[in-house]
Amino acid sequence: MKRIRRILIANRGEIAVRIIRTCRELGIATVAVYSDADRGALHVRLADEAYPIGPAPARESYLAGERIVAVGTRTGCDAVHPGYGFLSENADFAALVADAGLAFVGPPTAVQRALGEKTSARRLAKAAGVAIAEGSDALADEPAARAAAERIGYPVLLKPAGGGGGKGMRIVRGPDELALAWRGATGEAGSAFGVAALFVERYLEHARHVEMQIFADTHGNIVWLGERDCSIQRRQQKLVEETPGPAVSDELRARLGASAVAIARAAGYVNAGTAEFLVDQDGRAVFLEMNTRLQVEHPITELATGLDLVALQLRVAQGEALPFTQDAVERRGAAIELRITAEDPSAGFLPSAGRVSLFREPAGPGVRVDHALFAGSPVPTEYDPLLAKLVCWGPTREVALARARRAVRETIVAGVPTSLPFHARTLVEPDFASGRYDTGYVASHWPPPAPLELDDDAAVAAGIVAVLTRASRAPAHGERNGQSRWDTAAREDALR
Amino acid sequence: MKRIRRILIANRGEIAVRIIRTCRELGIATVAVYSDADRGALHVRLADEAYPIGPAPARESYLAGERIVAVGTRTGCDAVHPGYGFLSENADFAALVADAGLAFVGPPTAVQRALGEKTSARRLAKAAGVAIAEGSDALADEPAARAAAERIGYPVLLKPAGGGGGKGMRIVRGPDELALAWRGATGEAGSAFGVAALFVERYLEHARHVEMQIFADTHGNIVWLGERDCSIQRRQQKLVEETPGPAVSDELRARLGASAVAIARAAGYVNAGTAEFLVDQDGRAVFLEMNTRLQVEHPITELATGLDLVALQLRVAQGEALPFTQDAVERRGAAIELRITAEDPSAGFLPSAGRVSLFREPAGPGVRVDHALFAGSPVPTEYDPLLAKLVCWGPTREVALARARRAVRETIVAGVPTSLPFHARTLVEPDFASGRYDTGYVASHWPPPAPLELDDDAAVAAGIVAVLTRASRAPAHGERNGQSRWDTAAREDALR
Amino acid sequence: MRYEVTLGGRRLRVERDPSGALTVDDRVRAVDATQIARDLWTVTLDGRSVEVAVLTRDPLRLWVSGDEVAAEVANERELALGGATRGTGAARQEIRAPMPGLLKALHVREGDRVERGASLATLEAMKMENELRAPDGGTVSRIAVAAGAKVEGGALLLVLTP
Amino acid sequence: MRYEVTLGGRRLRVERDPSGALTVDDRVRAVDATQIARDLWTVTLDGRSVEVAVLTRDPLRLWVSGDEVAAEVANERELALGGATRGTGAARQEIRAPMPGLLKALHVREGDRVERGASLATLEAMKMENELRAPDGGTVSRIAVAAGAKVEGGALLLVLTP
Repeated sequence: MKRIRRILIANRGEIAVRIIRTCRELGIATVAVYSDADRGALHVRLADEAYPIGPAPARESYLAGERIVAVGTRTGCDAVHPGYGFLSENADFAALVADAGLAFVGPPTAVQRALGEKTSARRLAKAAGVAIAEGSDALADEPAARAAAERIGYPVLLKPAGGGGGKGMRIVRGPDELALAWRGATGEAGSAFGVAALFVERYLEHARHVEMQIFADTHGNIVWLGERDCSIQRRQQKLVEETPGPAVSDELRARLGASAVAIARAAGYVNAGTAEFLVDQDGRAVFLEMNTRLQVEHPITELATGLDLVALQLRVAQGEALPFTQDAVERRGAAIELRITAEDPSAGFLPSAGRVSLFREPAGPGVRVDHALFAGSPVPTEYDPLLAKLVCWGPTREVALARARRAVRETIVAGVPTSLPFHARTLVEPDFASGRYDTGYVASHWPPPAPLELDDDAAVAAGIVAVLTRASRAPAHGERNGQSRWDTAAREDALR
Repeated sequence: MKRIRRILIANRGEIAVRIIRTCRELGIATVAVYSDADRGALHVRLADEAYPIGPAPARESYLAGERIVAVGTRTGCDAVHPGYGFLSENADFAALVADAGLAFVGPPTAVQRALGEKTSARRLAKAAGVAIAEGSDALADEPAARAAAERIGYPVLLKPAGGGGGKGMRIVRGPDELALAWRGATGEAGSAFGVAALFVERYLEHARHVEMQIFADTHGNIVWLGERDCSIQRRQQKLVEETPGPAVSDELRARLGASAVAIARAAGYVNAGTAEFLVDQDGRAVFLEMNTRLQVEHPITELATGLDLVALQLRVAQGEALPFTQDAVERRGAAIELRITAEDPSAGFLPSAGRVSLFREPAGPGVRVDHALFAGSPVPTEYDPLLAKLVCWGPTREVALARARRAVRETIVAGVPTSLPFHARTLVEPDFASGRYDTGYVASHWPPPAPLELDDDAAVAAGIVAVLTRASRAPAHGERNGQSRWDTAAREDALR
Repeated sequence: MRYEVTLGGRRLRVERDPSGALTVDDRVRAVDATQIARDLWTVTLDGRSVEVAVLTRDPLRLWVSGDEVAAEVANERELALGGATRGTGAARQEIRAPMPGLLKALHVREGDRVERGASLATLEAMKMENELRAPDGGTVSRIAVAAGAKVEGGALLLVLTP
Repeated sequence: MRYEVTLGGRRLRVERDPSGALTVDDRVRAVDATQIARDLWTVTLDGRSVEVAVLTRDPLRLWVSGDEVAAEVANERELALGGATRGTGAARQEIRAPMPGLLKALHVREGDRVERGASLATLEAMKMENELRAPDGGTVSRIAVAAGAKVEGGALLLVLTP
């Protein structure tokens, strides 16, 4: 393959910014695309060039594969990086890119098809000798689902066979819940992935979600880079990820690594991939699915290994061999990622939209923030609610957590409710702090039993700002003592 | 010694913020102090408590040792961290702290005195078997300086025997320059350190400034953590530091490490210290001085070793033994620090003052920014012009530099001229990029011979913003196309 | 002017006399409030500095000590009226759409009695189905929008009365 | 309205007709300028997006493509007058104190001829002695402040004429 000199980034938000950064370091020119909602977005401004592709709805912009490829062709790009989400696991898009003569930064189309459909991925893993969760093939209708659920035994998980990212999944605890779940999941799967097919899988109540990062080149080399425990989820959406997994022994890590490599080898895999497993309390692991793209939580693996996974993706995409062998992969310390999303943890993680009025980034030793935020940045309703990823490294898990606690305390995102209060409380919650958690953690620990305790001075300060904020007058920068605010507030209150 | 539970931070700016961060991670409560110029400063807001200590001039606030110790005593602190600059190398202050029953985070008073006066430090190093630059003892008057300079041979460096940080130094190239230099240096040394004593030292034209970080505990353990090349300086003020030093072999590194440890052992050193050396083109090293405090550029050592030097300082200050031996110190990859100062490189690095109107932080893989900036933060004239430190790590020097280039490109500091344009140009300058530089680099390479080349679109975009900025109307957030700006500009121009 | 501020489960009486002197819970406090940026304040209390950010205005949520707290403010008049407008507990609750979306389903009818936390409606937005729950127990006194309707952010969906 | 913009060593003619159409160096450009924050703009040129920040206003310095460039703008009237007010090169140069400080020494006298880069005065500020240098060659036509004086930021120190 030829050297990549100019690349189109078919994504938005923090991941587009993340990819631009590595491309700039490698001397690769970047072409961004943007919807009407993203005209002033950070990825647009940081790219070397940026072109509009359509209105805000994703279907008319970031999911409009032909338009995106047309920009790539017109601007002389030689490759396309899909990021995660959107078209990243869409084999038809990858084929479109390849047909236009551009390199797709990801696995070959055939591999995407084989692993993207989950029942096919399960068959492939089983043939490679990897244990899979008991489950069905794709199901024709609700009665078929009912039969499969009876065979496996409740609770089961009803899952879309296409797509990923936890969207459209339903836990079904008994026969009476099946009909509602079937309707809901079919609808969501159809609208999110355009493929409504579902299957069922045994649901493990007290399991951990542990995934293994692998990398394969076009020369037959495959390595694994370490696991990530992603059990802190709500609605199958990850909120926190960490490496090493608190419950992963060296033996289990090696086993997961070998399983992931076996699946990749069987599939003829190329580029970055992540094998997801469920691990039960006894350390038994079953394969769930393969994500054939860069993962949201890839930075914790970067901090632990010192590698740049996007740079590796680009090297592999231009035909280079992996520059190291399995033996040379060193993992150092511990890393944790907190997803700062536009969701309100005090209202069942309801997504929020609006405009970020203030963003104070944490910084200092061991802290990395991947984001596309700025004061004034809109939070559109059309896209994923992920705003920023706060990633902390430390020589031990204790230090990484201590850094995460102080970094969360430094961070301010105002304008929309965010997941930050969840992180502030979870980081000090004893079960989480000691690493005792599974995928049921959020359901059993959130909301926390006791409200936040403010010390006296903090309460008084907050009370004063509450009163000053009540005044509707536009705020004056640098104003001291809020003198005019008090007067405005008093005047307004007198008029009510 | 007893455990530190509450600490007073006798400093401001990025280093106060840096220290607060580690204290919070360790569960140590932080008490900040601030002058009237720093009421809204970041270190004030991030600390657990913050108290005013006086007016803006440092002599009445950050140098007012008794007031600072009084706050520490009143608020129940058990230790004082002095940061760098201000009172950090003032033995009288350290004595004051000790007399008040608080732990001073730094070496004992006696060690500070022995090493703080530079001619005494030179004698100590020589006695420990470490080569020193040819030079004099403290000089009584200008004729004495003239005699010493004649003996050593021009050029010589006229240096204050007290103080540090490169302030008050003068290069004297011949007898006719001595009188002016003597007067200037005496004045600056007197006003900066309160001690006017000077001495002369042979000036090496093509040498590198290489320093070695050491750490000593109260149990007799001393380790070295690696070198930093700080040759990119103007007026003896560092602008860029990196580790490993591009010209430092493993053999030289071990030699500098052993020399620094020998001096520390001879001095009975405790806590963090930095031995500064000049290294000539043949790899011969002479000891210059010992900085008995945390160094501005300590983060590059942190990125390379994975250690938190402030945490180590606090452990040592509460009597703990160093938690590792020399053999366990691992250095990984390369790190570079760029000092973003309020100085105008297009006007001979003239200091600037004002208010920061916009600060966009770089982020992403391998980037750490230590700063105390925010949109609206004042840049007072009273203090050091350091605004922020951009620190980049990579597995190799090439990657670290590539990250530094892209991070500088992402960074915006508006409102005051800064050193950023110097960094943008220097990072791509061939001699710097290939590591061929010495302390004469800035003088011989800045300003760059060719002006910045803008591509056509960049020039047009800048031209349009230049015209829109001409309009005096206050800017409207989110305004599209600057429509009303054009109209205002046209109206104002028509009236002129 | 006198205010009562509810912060999470805590109440403060804040009073400011015409001279500018400030009393909190009957104690005079030396207060210095400086606005750092649009939604960021630093408040100095008897020499100690506390940072407070305004996260959202309606409902009012503040950031202090690294965490979030909901706040309600009532002035003298409102207090005299029993705190009806900026209710302190047992007030009428308007359930509004937190963001634009499609109201997929209504799970209650007018007159229904609901417990705190009960699911009232399903709003589809950001490609997800979101359950809107009752912030407190009450009776559904009004339903303002039919299921299947597209709604704007902030649109009134239904009203609960105690 | 017609403007001439000098950017580093480069000149651009920017023209905007009453309809809003924009011509740069006689070429019509499709321009979309959006203000992101107080000193930050994004300009889209024929679909390509370029970010520009205003670093300082007087003198005008812009940030573009990750580096700094000095800019000068002259309007029609100024151009007709030979660009005297926002001078394009050979104009009168006022040397002002860039910040408050103590004028330690003056190294020139009225009538002295100086080269570009010559040291004119020493200003002590921020605990450092700072050399003020001639931005261009010229003759010292006026000295406004005596050595030893305390000066405010922006105070006129001396004037150079070509």
